[in-house]
Amino acid sequence: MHVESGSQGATLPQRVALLHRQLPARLEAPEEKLVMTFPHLIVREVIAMEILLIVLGLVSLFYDAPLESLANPNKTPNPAKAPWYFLGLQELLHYFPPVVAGVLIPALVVIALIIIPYFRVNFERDSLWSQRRPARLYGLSGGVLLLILFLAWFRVWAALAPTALIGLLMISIFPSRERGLWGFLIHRTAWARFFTGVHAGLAGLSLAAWIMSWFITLAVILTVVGTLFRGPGWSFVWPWQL
Amino acid sequence: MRRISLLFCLSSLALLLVYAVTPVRDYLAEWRRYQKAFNRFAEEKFRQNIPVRTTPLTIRQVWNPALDVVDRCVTCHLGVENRFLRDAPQPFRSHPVTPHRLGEIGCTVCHRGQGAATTVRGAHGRLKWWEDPMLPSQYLQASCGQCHPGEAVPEARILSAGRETIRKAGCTGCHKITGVTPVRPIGPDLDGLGSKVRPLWLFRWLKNPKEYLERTSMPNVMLADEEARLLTTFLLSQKAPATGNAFVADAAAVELGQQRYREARCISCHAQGGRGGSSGPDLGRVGGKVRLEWLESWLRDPKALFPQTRMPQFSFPAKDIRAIVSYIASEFSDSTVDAQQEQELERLLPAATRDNLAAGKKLYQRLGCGGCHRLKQIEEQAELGPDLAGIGSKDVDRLDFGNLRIERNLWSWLFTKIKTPRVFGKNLKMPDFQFSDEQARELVVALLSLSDKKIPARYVSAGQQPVPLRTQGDFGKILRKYECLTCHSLSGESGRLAPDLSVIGSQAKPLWIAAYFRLPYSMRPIMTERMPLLGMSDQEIQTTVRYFETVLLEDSIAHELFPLGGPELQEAARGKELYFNKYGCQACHQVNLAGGYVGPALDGLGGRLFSGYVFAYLKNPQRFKPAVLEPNYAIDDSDARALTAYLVSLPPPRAKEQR
Amino acid sequence: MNVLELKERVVATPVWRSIFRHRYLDSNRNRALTVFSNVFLHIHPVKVPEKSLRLRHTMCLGGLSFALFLALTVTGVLLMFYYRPAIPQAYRDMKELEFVVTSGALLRNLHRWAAHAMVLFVFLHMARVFYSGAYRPPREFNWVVGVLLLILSLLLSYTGYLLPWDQLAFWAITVGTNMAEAAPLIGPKFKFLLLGGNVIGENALVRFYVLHCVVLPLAAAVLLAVHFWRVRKDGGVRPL
Amino acid sequence: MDSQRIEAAGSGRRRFLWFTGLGALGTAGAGGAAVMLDFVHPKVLFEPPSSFRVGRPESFPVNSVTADYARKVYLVRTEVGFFALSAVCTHLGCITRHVEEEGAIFCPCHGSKFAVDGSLLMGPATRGLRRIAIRLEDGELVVDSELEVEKDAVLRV
Repeated sequence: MHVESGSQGATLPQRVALLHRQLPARLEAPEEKLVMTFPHLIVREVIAMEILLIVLGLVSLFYDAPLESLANPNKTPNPAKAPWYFLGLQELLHYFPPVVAGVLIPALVVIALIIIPYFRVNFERDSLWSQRRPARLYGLSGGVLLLILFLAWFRVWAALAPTALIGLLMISIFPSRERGLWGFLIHRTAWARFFTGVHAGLAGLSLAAWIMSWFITLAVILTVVGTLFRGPGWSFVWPWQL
Repeated sequence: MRRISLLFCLSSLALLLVYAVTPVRDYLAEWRRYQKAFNRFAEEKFRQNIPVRTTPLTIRQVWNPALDVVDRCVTCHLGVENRFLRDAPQPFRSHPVTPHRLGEIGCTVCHRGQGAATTVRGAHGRLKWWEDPMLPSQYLQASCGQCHPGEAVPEARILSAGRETIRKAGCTGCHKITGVTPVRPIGPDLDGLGSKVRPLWLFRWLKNPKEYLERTSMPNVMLADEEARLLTTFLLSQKAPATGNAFVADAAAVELGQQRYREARCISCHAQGGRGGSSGPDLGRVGGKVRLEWLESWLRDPKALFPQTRMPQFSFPAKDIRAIVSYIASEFSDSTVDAQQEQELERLLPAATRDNLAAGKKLYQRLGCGGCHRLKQIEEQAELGPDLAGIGSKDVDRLDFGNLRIERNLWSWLFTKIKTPRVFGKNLKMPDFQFSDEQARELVVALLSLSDKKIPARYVSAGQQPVPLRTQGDFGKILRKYECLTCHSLSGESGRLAPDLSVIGSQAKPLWIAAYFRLPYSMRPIMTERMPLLGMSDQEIQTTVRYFETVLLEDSIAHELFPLGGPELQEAARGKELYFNKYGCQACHQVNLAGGYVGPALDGLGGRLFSGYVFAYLKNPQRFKPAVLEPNYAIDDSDARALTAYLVSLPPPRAKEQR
Repeated sequence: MNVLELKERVVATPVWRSIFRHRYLDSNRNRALTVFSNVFLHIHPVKVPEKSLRLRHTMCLGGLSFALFLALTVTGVLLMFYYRPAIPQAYRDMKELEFVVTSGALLRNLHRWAAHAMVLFVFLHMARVFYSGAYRPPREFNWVVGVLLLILSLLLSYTGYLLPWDQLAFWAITVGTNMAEAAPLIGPKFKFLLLGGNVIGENALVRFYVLHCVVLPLAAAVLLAVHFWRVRKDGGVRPL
Repeated sequence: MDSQRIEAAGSGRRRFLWFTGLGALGTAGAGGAAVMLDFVHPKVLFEPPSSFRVGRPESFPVNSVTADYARKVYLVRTEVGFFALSAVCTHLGCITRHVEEEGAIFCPCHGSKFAVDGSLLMGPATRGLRRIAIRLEDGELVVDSELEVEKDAVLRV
């Protein structure tokens, strides 16, 4: 059940939706310019598919799918690696006991991903520092610090660095009126516009977005380290030594 | 919409282009190029009236599930089975003559490589992820060994030589090697060594055995000076229980000694400065090696000192032994050592204290001396080196190449290991056998043949396993006492120096044999090679001859061809005619000092040999002596009979020069 | 009778009309008919907002993920003609594809690279959906379906990894299944059932084969249908 | 967009682009189909060879029928010589069975009956067993099951 109100101002139409808790939320979109799916959308889809196939075809022409020697259960290659998309996990296995890295963390990730849409709408849509600023500052700084300490305890440097970076970025947005660190950068006139843009972008991010960014950065870095920087005995190597 | 149309058009065209590449590439496949080239080649040959057929453009393969073979080599090597293409350029050349059916066993069983591949690089297997590249031709015979295990393969000379070397060099002392029965111990027992050899010799021997004896099987264990001295002290402490009195050389007996030395034909086995036989060690410098009192007891009874020795026991009287030892002491001295060096060594040798002896023993064990030598105080040790089963298909990744920059493959590794055993790292123990490059290559072939590849039983050659000879009883004792099989062979066993004895009872007459034991002489006109004078007792001679008569027989030959009192004169006369005119035997054989030098003299043949054997021999000389030079004339029965009649009626030599 | 006349006649036959329910794309009516009378196209609405045609709106990631799924299905089915899930035939068949089968190497390459790309694209699609806030009500459930599809993509790729039976495959699966074994309580049993034994052998190969070729693709297809259906029902790609 | 504009869009340069694009796509599709057909066409076969050795002539007694069911062939030696029969029934491809006591060959599937010289004794098969090529090579008999010969061909040894 929803009610659409008339416009209050002459120029800005506004709508107020009254939602019953038990009703599924559903909003009518405003009037938009529509085009025919066929051919406009379809042809774009076809082109996208063609380009995908062209790229895949080219890759397949120049790079052969790997095929090593016949499986030999008596001879473990060094290093023995899982498929690349699991190498972030394998990297974590290097630091944590298998129950943590192999089960707990992936399970938490999946659960976290699944419950994302069930957060309260308003809580997560707000940009991070829009309200209850001091409380959030202490809470978040404490949380980030604890996480960093935890990672440092297990010497998970590959995860610690991006965590610290994201944490720093997140907190650097806090003093937005004085602009703190960013203000200093912004005063350098040549880059002023760029940094203003970045700052504005970051300041608009909600807490959920910050957490997601942290997760994606972490996943990418761990996977890259596991894939490209790990050699015999899971020791650190440079990619060209692999 | 215009941009989109253009984009659509371009991307569709690009798609078509990208996906047209693969069919084109397939059409231009390597193997297709080779087959087209072959067809051009075949047409040209056909114009020259050489029967070479063109091939339809298709992948060809040999498939043998039993051998796990899928070989597409024949897709490009199209002429392998065409004998008219022996000189054709590769890949069309025909395969060299082989007793194997190529269409059945395929190519990779012998050549290795990747049979399933249809590209040159892929098939020849020199790729990162293919572990079984083609064998270089110099090691190819390794593959023969997969189906011909543990036996000499006459057609594979290199392989057989390698296997022989494995046996002879005593590799089995340290390594377990499938198909080679361990010959242990290959070296002499070392108990009583302290009573046998001189310290300086031992020290120098331990440092480098080949310096004293070129042909020795003993490898260079690469000892530092201190280690060698410690081991010398340890080994010298192994004294014989009853050390005889000091031997004093008797200058007056030297001449007698020389005579006995010559009579016993010592030189048949022992060379002297490189000249002479090779069954025993070179005695050229033995004076610098052994103590004379040891030599004396050795000559008295070699088996008492070293039960495995191949030296016969000569029944010399004590006087003769002393004379021989005196002769050896005067004649075979070692000019490369002098008293000063001996004193120098005595000074440096560690004292035989309990600690030093224990350290020496430890060193002895660490070096694995027990692989070849026995020493009572040390228990027999297990193999020191790795088991070599499956070494021929060992994974290259599992080989330690150290810092060496050699080709990363099994054969280069094996070759390098054999040539320079300790080059791949520290703490390696394998001694340096100082093999020549050729020997090393032969060994590599023999080792590569020890592969893991599973060959079905029906493809594995059973070979001819000689029945192990077990001669027991009195004759067995005599056989061992005089080590007859050092020179003679019996049922395919052992020596090749002297005639085979397997059917001697059907060949030679007992009386003559007995006489020959008492006084051996040479059968051939210009050679002095003969059996040594062993000094057998009458009892022993009787036992031996009886054994010959009753056991070593060939049932298909009757002793006598002519009943009662020999052949008729008429027949003998016809035989003489045949001997001189039809067959020209005098070209090689002497009768009454006239004739050739190739074969033995035939005077008195009738006294030596049974006529039945002479007849059978004439019919087919190679039947009894496969390697004999005498041609097989395919003599018919009546001619052979006449020749036999003539030969057995020849009188004994008028004047036989005898030593 | 010229070609045009013939064409007119054919198009007018009842058979033709029973298959193709509309004529050329000459009017919006026929264009609309094209979409909603076509089983493959009718997941689209007849009209879409012009804004949603912009590339940066979606980056095409969802569509490309689906395109990759289709490409994988086609190449996968073709590869099945030459693949036997047995030891060591599985590995031999890889060699056959490379050396003997026409375009075999290309198909295997396409399949392999498309599989990697699909994992990547599905992940990127998820990130895009998150940052454009497209998971918000009323689309919560579709997000959940999407997460399940991400997991299915990972499992599809992972089960396919073992099939060539080479060293890479064998040890990647060894490491992977041992990671799963670490799960408390169910871990060891799960691994045992997945491998059909205690070691990675022929049983495991057949199980991975069946999962890869039948179970997981079917599950993915069903979830994809739900996913698309929800997109249609919950509204397109417009941000709220 | 109304229908006039669509008509306009479908003309000239754009029309050409569309047709070229569709043509290329169609060609790629057709080519792909052809390549796929070639793909499913096996290039090598793992099938037992059609010609194989059966043994030395001496090992077969005169007036004997030797059945080799694994290789689907009967080797018959008469007083005149050798011939080989395919054991595959000419009716629907079952493997026939030689019954020594009755001196005949029976098909278990539909009851066809053949004489040991291959001729048809009873239906439903409409012709006798195929007589296949046999030759002597290095002192051994070699049979080629792909090669049918005349029904009175005999190899004299």
